[in-house]
Amino acid sequence: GGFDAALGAAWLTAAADAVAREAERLSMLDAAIGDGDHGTNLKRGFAAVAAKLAEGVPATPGAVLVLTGRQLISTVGGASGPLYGSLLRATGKALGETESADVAALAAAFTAGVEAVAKLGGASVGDKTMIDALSPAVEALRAAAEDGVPTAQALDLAARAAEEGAQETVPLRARKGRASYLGERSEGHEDPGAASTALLLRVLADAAA
Amino acid sequence: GGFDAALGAAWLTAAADAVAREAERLSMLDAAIGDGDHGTNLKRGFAAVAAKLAEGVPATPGAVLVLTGRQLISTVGGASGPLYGSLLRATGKALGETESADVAALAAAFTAGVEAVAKLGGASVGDKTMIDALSPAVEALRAAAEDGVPTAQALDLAARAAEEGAQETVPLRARKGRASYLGERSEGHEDPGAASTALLLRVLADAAA
Amino acid sequence: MKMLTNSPETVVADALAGLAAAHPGLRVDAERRIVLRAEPTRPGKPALVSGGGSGHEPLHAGFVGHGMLDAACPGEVFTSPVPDQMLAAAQAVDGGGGVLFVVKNYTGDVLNFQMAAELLEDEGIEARTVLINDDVAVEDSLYTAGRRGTGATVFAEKTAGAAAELGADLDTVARIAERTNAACRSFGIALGPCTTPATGRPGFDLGENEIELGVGIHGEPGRRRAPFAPADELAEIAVDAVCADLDFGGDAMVLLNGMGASPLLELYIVYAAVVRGLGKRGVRVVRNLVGEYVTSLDMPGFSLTVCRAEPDLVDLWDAPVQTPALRWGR
Amino acid sequence: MKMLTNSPETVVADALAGLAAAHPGLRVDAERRIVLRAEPTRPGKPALVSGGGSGHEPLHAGFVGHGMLDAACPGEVFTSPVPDQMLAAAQAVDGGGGVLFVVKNYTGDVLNFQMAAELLEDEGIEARTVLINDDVAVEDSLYTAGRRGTGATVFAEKTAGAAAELGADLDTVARIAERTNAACRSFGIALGPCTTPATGRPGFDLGENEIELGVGIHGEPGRRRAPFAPADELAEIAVDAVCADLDFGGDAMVLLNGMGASPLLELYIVYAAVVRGLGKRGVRVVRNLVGEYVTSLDMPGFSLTVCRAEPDLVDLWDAPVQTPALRWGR
Ligand SMILES: Nc1ncnc2c1ncn2[C@@H]1O[C@H](COP(=O)(O)OP(=O)(O)O)[C@@H](O)[C@H]1O
Ligand SMILES: Nc1ncnc2c1ncn2[C@@H]1O[C@H](COP(=O)(O)OP(=O)(O)O)[C@@H](O)[C@H]1O
Ligand SMILES: [Mg+2]
Ligand SMILES: [Mg+2]
Ligand SMILES: [Mg+2]
Ligand SMILES: [Mg+2]
Repeated sequence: GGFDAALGAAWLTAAADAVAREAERLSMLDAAIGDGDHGTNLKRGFAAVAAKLAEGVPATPGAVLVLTGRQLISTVGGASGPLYGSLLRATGKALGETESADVAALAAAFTAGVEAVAKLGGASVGDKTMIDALSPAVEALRAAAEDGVPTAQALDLAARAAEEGAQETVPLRARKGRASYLGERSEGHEDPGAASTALLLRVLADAAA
Repeated sequence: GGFDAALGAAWLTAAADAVAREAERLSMLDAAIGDGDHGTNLKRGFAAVAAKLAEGVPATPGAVLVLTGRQLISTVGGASGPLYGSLLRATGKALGETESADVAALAAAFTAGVEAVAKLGGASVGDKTMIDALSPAVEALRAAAEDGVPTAQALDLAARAAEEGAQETVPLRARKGRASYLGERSEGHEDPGAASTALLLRVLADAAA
Repeated sequence: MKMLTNSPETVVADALAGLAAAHPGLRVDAERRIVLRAEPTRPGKPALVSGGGSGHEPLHAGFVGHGMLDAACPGEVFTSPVPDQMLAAAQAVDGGGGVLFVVKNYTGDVLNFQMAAELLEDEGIEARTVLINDDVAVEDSLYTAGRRGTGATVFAEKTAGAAAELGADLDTVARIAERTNAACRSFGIALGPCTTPATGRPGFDLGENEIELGVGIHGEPGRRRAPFAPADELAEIAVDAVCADLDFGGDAMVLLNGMGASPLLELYIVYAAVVRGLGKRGVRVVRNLVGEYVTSLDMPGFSLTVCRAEPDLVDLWDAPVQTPALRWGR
Repeated sequence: MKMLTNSPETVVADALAGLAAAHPGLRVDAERRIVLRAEPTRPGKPALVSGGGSGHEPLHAGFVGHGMLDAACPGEVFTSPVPDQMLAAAQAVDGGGGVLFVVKNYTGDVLNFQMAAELLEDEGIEARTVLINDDVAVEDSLYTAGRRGTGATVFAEKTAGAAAELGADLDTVARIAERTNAACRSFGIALGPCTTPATGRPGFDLGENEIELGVGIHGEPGRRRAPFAPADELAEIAVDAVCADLDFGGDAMVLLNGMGASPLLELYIVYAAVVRGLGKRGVRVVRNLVGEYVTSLDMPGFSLTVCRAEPDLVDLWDAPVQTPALRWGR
């Protein structure tokens, strides 16, 4: 099957659980080079998303993501709220009215989402942000689409790329967000936003498996 | 020899050193059941006394003690400032114009001093205050006077009595001063004022030895 | 312990230099260690003088100014000032209307102010003393030094100061201070100790899960320990303690005071619960202060002071005041 | 860590309840998480709206009132508020004169306010944004998110708020805020970390003898560590940092800000050294605040903000203000 509203809802509901479970780890990553709230922020936001989806799931995957993005913007705050919110809203908008997106459609929409994040936050790959996980993930998805890989496997490849990208933020020096204030002292720590991106994409791959 | 101005000055100068040396111990005793400043208070006061005496020693032991008492009142603050100040001022006044006090005269004057402390602070023996060291000391001095014991030995007996009195404050429950707020939690600690009384009298005995 | 100090010996002198630089409305006599209003006492106005150990800022120097104190005598940290300071302050601010000493009931403060009052009498200046003793954590019995003075000091200095400003004579001003003190009850809770510059060590040890109930403002241990609890429960303990001791009737003025290290954010949380707790007991809060007014250096925790809102006391509370720490109506 | 809280999730809501109870001059909309003046905006007056993470009290809600902000949006602890709050606040206080967003330069605040400004435009309400970025500890370069906003916020909210009260239009008010920000430089030093209710753990670890130089106000580590030093030396480091970055000319206004747990007694000690340090550099302090204005929960330490005393800014500083945290001239 493709990426449809049910998969979207299953993903985001599972994401709420996963983020709650991993909130402490994400906050601790943030405490090392930021202000220690990343896990709490996402936990609050995804709990609100899950609550909203429990009231009723929109008909299309695009609408699910737009709703989620809006909900994140309205409840997360911090840097990650507008960024993740824009990611999902832009991805959802790009999905249009489709009932079920195949890998190619998903890759195209996700590209639009990541571009929205890059535009809003001004970060490039290597700045030690969520972009360092998002960007390889979207590339993996595009490559999977070209190779004709089925959805579940494609999402696993994307998650894997995000996980590697997150790991690769460890040695980097942050140039965006709060961690950039630390200069060279930001080196040696995983970026919390990249880590949460990897987590969210892993949950998506699991939901699709 | 009796208690003359030179002995008085020698005592109080040595007391400044001893109090400075023992300030931390006295403050730690005070931290346990009070506010942790007794050593600092006395250190400041006796340093001022020593400085004053370095400028010039009055002719009589009475004048030495009155000067010391005034200096303590002007520099110590807290409960112990007025109490030790009154002790020394009243003792000094009771010594009158004598050039050198024998044990009997000293015992009589010291009695007046301790009465001044009791009147000002309203404490009785057993209230866990400096009175618990002062009172046995003055009794020992009176007994020594009756027994015709020479000055140095009499002062040693007084110091010993004060030391015992201070030790005996350990199990007591405080009824005066800051330690009284603790109720039964004041039990099991030596009273800092009783401890400093024992110290001061030991220094006097040493000066006379 | 790291502190923003230069040496334990110079803490008070260094801080007085900063106080002088910060507040043009104050005159700081560094030599004699007294803090005065920049403007002289209006002839005939009774002068209010207070003082006590340092480490409780803004108390007392922060309350010197129009509508409150005429002078403050800062002692060493947590140590009563000496009679010389009180005498110098009283002489400096007496405007012929006599002097009221506002004294928190601690043995050291009481004895030193008593000596100062005696010396002042010799100078022919009329002096009254009012003792502040609002802390219900201490039994007022033969077995203690009596109840400690804490948050009621702010109320008494404010109402009596206003009365003096409005033309009341010394006896009347003293009576206002006494009535205010009698209308106040306080209770403090510490989540941890404070550390004096002199010792550099915490005044007491508390377990990870322990708090001190009925703590004093000098880092002295409280009357008993209790397990740590949420803010609402701690507020309820404090409300209960003060209300068990005095019937505040319908209306009250409240000071929810931070001890030094508790964030204002947290004080507001406690304050919300205090208002609810008082409300349950039929007490309506008509005036309030939430913030740090009677601190204990860097102690985390709070104290609650409730003052029965007798109408004339509320009017005096509302009267203009212009000091570093309280400012309104002018 | 023991805190005066009920649960991490309810910290802001519980504190807003206390804020509402404490300040009759404020209107707290708990539902929408905004704090407004009790009185509506005078028609035509540009409205000032600020906001940011909680944990910095009295910033921002403590600066809502006559002569300063019209509304504040408190976020979760150390977390930017969301656009919904900013939009609701702006709509509530717009009096037809447009809205000025005063935004501290942190990615989260910037992005959320940016979204709010876009939404506000859709509503047909004119909005300007002024970015506060006074913290010299951060290089303003391509390699950072730019300089952080800290103590200059108080100066900008005060001067721009006064200008708005005096009848200036939105562009003028925005320009005043920008000029004030440009005239300010800040530097912070922490003696220890702070602890957020959510994590319950200190934001960073410091050795017994270490301090953080150039610390931020969110418990984030500073730019570098240094050995602990006496207050006079720490003051000199801060004075040096701000003066190296901007020539303040002759006169300056100074905020010596406590981060949360440093006693006021200690802040005065630092302030005395700051005045001396500025004096050595030919800078005379003509206005000052010493106390807790932009805190970081329970962090021990201080930040120094120096603002060049351009004559019209000083006049605006002196203009009447009546808020929970600043009150004079009225
Ligand atoms: N300009 C940016 N572009 C992309 N991602 C960013 C940017 N700034 C911050 N981030 C991401 O946001 C994460 C921090 O999110 P969070 O802790 O929730 O917000 P805040 O920094 O406001 O506390 C960072 O780890 C980083 O991945
Ligand atoms: N009413 C009193 N009568 C006699 N001695 C007292 C009284 N109150 C306190 N003291 C003595 O003073 C000592 C404390 O002195 P100090 O710590 O210098 O003053 P403070 O209690 O004001 O901090 C106590 O240990 C006790 O011996
Ligand atoms: Mg964060
Ligand atoms: Mg003591
Ligand atoms: Mg003391
Ligand atoms: Mg944050």
